[in-house]
Amino acid sequence: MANDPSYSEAYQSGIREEMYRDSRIFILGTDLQERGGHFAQVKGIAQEFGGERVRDTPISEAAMVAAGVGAAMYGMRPVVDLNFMDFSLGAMDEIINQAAHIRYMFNGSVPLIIRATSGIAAGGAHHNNSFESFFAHTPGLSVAVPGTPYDVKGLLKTALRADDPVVFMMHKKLTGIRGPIGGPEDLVPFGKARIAREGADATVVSYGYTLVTAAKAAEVLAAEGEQIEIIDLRTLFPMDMDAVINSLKKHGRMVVADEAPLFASITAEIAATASEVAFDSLKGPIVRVGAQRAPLSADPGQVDATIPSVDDMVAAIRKVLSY
Amino acid sequence: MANDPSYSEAYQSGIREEMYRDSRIFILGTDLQERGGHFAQVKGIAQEFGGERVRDTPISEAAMVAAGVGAAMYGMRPVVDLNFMDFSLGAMDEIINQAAHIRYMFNGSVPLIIRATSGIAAGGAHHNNSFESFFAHTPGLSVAVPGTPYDVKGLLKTALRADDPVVFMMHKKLTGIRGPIGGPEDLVPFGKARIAREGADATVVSYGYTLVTAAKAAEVLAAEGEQIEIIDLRTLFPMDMDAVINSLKKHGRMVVADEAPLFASITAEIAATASEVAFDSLKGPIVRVGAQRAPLSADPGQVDATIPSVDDMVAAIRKVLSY
Amino acid sequence: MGAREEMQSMLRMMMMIRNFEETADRLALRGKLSGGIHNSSGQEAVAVGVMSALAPDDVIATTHRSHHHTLAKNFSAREVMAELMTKVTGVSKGRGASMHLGDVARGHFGGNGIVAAGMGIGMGAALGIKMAGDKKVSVGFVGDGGMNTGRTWEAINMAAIWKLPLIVVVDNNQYAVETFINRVTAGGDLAKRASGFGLPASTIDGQNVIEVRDAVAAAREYALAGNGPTFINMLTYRYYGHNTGEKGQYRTLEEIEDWRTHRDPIEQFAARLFKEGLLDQATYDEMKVSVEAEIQDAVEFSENSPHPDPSEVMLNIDSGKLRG
Amino acid sequence: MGAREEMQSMLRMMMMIRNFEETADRLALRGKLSGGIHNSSGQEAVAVGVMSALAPDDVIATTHRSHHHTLAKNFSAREVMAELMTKVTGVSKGRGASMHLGDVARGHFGGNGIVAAGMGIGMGAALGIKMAGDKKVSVGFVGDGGMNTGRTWEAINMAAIWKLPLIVVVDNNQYAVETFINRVTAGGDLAKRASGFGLPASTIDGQNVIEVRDAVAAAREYALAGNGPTFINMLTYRYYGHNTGEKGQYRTLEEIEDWRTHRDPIEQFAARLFKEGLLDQATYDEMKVSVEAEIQDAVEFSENSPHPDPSEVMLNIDSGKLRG
Ligand SMILES: Cc1ncc(C[n+]2csc(CCOP(=O)(O)OP(=O)(O)O)c2C)c(N)n1
Ligand SMILES: Cc1ncc(C[n+]2csc(CCOP(=O)(O)OP(=O)(O)O)c2C)c(N)n1
Ligand SMILES: [Mg+2]
Ligand SMILES: [Mg+2]
Repeated sequence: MANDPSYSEAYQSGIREEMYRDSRIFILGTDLQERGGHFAQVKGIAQEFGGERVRDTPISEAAMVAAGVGAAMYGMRPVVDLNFMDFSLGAMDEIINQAAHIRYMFNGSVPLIIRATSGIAAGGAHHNNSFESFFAHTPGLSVAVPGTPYDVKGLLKTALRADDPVVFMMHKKLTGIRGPIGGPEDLVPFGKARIAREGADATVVSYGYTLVTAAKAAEVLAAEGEQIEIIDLRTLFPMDMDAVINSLKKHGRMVVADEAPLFASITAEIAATASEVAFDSLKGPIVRVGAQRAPLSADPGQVDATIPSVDDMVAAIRKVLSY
Repeated sequence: MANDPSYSEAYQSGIREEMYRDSRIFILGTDLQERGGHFAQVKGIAQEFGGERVRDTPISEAAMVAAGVGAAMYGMRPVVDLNFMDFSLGAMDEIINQAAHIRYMFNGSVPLIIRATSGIAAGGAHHNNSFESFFAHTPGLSVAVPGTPYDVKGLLKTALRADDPVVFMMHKKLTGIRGPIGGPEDLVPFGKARIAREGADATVVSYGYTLVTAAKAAEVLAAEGEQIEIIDLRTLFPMDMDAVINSLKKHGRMVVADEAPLFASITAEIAATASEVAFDSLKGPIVRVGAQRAPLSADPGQVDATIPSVDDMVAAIRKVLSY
Repeated sequence: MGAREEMQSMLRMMMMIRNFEETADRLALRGKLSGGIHNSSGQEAVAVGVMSALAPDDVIATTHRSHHHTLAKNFSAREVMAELMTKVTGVSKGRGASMHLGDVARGHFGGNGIVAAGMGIGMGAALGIKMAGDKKVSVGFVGDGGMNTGRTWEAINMAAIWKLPLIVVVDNNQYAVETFINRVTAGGDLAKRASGFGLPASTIDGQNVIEVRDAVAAAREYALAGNGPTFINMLTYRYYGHNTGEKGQYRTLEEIEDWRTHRDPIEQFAARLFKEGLLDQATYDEMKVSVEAEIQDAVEFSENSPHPDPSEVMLNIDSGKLRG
Repeated sequence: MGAREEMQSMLRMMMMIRNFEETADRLALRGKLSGGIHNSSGQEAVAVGVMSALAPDDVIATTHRSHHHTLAKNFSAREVMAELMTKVTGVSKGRGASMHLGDVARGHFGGNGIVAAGMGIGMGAALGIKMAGDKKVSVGFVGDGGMNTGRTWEAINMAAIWKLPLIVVVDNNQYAVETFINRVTAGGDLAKRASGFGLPASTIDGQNVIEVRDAVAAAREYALAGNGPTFINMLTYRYYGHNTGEKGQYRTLEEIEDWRTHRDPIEQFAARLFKEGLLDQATYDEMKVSVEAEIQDAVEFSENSPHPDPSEVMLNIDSGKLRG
């Protein structure tokens, strides 16, 4: 484990292999060349491929994405790296109205990846928005949310070999986690969830850092003899509802969790659809876990109070176990 | 009815009365002065209040909202009129990161209204996005979706007398509908749904133009002796879940409908929360009705095929009636 | 193509666009189109001048007012008219209507419902051209209204620092809906504004098709030589309202009449060709007739074409390669 | 206040900011703050010069690098340091940390995590001032990096057409993280870029606190007379990395040393005051001691202050008037 690549290194590995494989792939964003991006996600890549294929941009998010859209339409395979997903707010038209809609109208493909780090950590309200539901709601976009180094690399490869705009969200607090990664041809498909932990008594459906919280909660409950299954969605759209439903059908008890503000988050989609499709399997209502409806404070104690804790998760699971 | 004010005239009436009452209120946006906005929403207002209080702007959505945010912090009460809600994509940072978060951090209020027309009609993919779930998801924002002239005026007044950023979404296809409106002090509170039609057999929860579709469906079913209740949410955040739950508890049969792409739409929030809170009252799963996951075609036949029809609505209601 | 043929074909294209627009507007008023249109009558020299300087596989990306650009880029009147009626035979297979004409395979990266968004895409196409090492240019059209949209300057700056083969064409008809440019645009001449972003910038007569063509040809050479983008502000005028049926009071009838009478791009160009002996009355009359026939044919073709199948709304949203 | 007192108090403020920043950075490296900071050492003359020209109730809105602006606007070292530790006694009650210092009631419309967003808010404040008929100005700070963000030019254009009492101050330290301004900013002098948007624009020495003060004072007069906004590009330099701990290779140690040795705003100003007889050694030494004491007190105060109560995260999100 200690020698395994980190989540960021998994990204480097994936992008490096793919850039060798396909000369149309290039990256653009702020501070990529020397710094390697704000999360070291492309550390060393500019040194290997040069400044044409790893382009440092001005702070112009709209133009960055527009550059990606136009270049993708022309036949290149750009990766626009926004560093923080929050900065996508400056390019929302380019992502939602343009990238996502072009194929439908103009019959050209837009093989574009918009990568950014997301999720809740330090830094305050402007750097800790959760936009998963925005992008997953938008027709024409796919959304990847890798939870392990393996999936970072494997999902990236899949995205780079498809012909569609993909929003690729990596979690801040996973930046340093380590784990095995696949080789050059180990692709991870979109829309196929992963069973992160098997268990027969109840299921937690989640993604990103919340998987860590869920795993800790599962450990707590394991000590009490409860076997909790954890599903890592890996992509939010397409979403592997079959995996969710299959797990639910085993026991009829489900928690859906992430750290976005709860109201109208992606957890609502999962809970609503699962409740509708597998109604008869439910022992009791699906319980949702998410963040409070508050901008994110910069104070660490307040951050912890805003997003779900292990205790919150344990309580939610206990609730479904109580049915 | 024919002499009643239209939905747009209701807005004019509300804004006019409030501008007389409070000299801090002013409006800015493109093409407001002569054209009266793209939906005649402020027709005649510039003539009455002058060019300082009805300001024609350049096509600079980010600056428009930033102007509103800064002026609101300073103590004014700006209404930023984006004409089409789609254009909010150019001002997403100003709306989400700035307007919504400022009070939390800097302890100043932001009495700002962002008005735009929304919903599905003609015009193609760039003018027919449904962003209700984006704004309702964002801590710090409230979202009004008036379905009648009365509510346009009454909700506008409430928003103009509060101290918070409000996204005010009016539906394109309701622009010309007519109905009674209230007087200068008839305010409609946020977070209080309206029973648009009473009925004891099943409930449709909706808002905006979909209320019209639901009403037609209810007529179809009334002919078969089924009494369908229709709840008009009026605001999406705060949301009147009590009204939803109370109605659901009467019969245990509920449809939630709008015309946004279904996946991760606001209907998911309603269905998920109602399923969780009122699980024991459910006769069967809550059924959601929404648009297909496709950018909007400009072709009228394809538009109709993308959003819920009366038939779709009837089928969904029949389904819950069948439990 | 000899000079005579080239000049005549430019003239004919302008005449065709004018006839197309006026016909389409009439059809829209009679409810025969899928919604209204943004009529470009008066701005023909911009479109035809630009395209005359481009190679067929150069790329364009444009705005909500793009019939003239699209026709000048050799999309047929049939397929453009059919698109306005949202027929499957249309440029965008009926999904786009007036604002969303485009076909990536033919180097038309789309009209746009969003002011200035097309210009950004044009910049991206220029980046694509550069990365691919191709000898082409990309033209990004933008209106005077789009000069106040921030993304415009982001894109221009990016093109300038990266020396992208981009030509920014301001189809400057001086109004954005009801709003006269000087009411909302500080600093006077747009070329001066642009030059602060480090690229050659000029303001030219957008009613003079030859001046337009020559300016774009020079910019194209400049770009192909690796020097980067050029900004050309083309002064022009729209004769009709912003969209079908609009009759605003924001400008005087005299102003419109003045442009129509003294600065009409087609009349000016025809007069010049007559004077230079490159056109005779018979040819001119013939052109009118053939243009009229072409547009009537386009209308008929479009009316006889089917709408896209409503059941196909879920097709071609994505490549399918990422489906679960 | 006499000239001597005014000059000395400006000098002392710069010294205090320097000490504050270096102390805070050390604390951050030792994990004593809530995250890292954006150190403004080297840029003190910009902050102090600007604030010296403003009235106490003028408004400012700024960026992620705003300790110096905030301290110069007379927020105490205690409350700024406490905010860096996210303590309830901080400027933003512990919710903001380094990037989000602000207090609307005191005319500080906030630091900002988003490049150039603060400048837009400053423009809006200027609109508010104008609509209210008040005799004040608003200063919008923005970095050189923010010169390529589209919203910057939207805001400047809007201020110019509406003649808003806005002063745009570019706190131009020539780098945006690792990126040297000329690598990403076309067209050379930013004042030239700005002047294309129709407002007076100049580039000045941001290391000279008097030059800064005088330029802002002139802009303020100009704005109060109803003439509208001014753009002032202030050349300055940051001595430390973009954020705590960063040691990039993107600039040479010689370059940093050169600015520190030859263009340090504090040393230059102190030397000038000595030369003009407005400062003597004893006073200067005393200042150093009192600044050190002030910062040490601020650290102690902050360390002894409590964090905000975690249970209060749901308070003051909105006015409550729209609750259901
Ligand atoms: C971002 C955005 N804001 C507003 C609009 C509404 N709108 C459509 S066209 C138009 C005017 C555009 O003016 P200009 O760029 O000069 O082009 P013209 O119509 O004159 O060809 C406006 C404001 C829009 N489509 N997009
Ligand atoms: C819209 C946006 N894009 C990117 C960032 C990441 N970022 C934070 S500071 C910074 C550099 C800013 O440079 P400049 O404006 O010159 O300010 P300085 O740090 O030099 O004070 C960047 C790119 C951001 N905060 N906001
Ligand atoms: Mg125009
Ligand atoms: Mg800088």
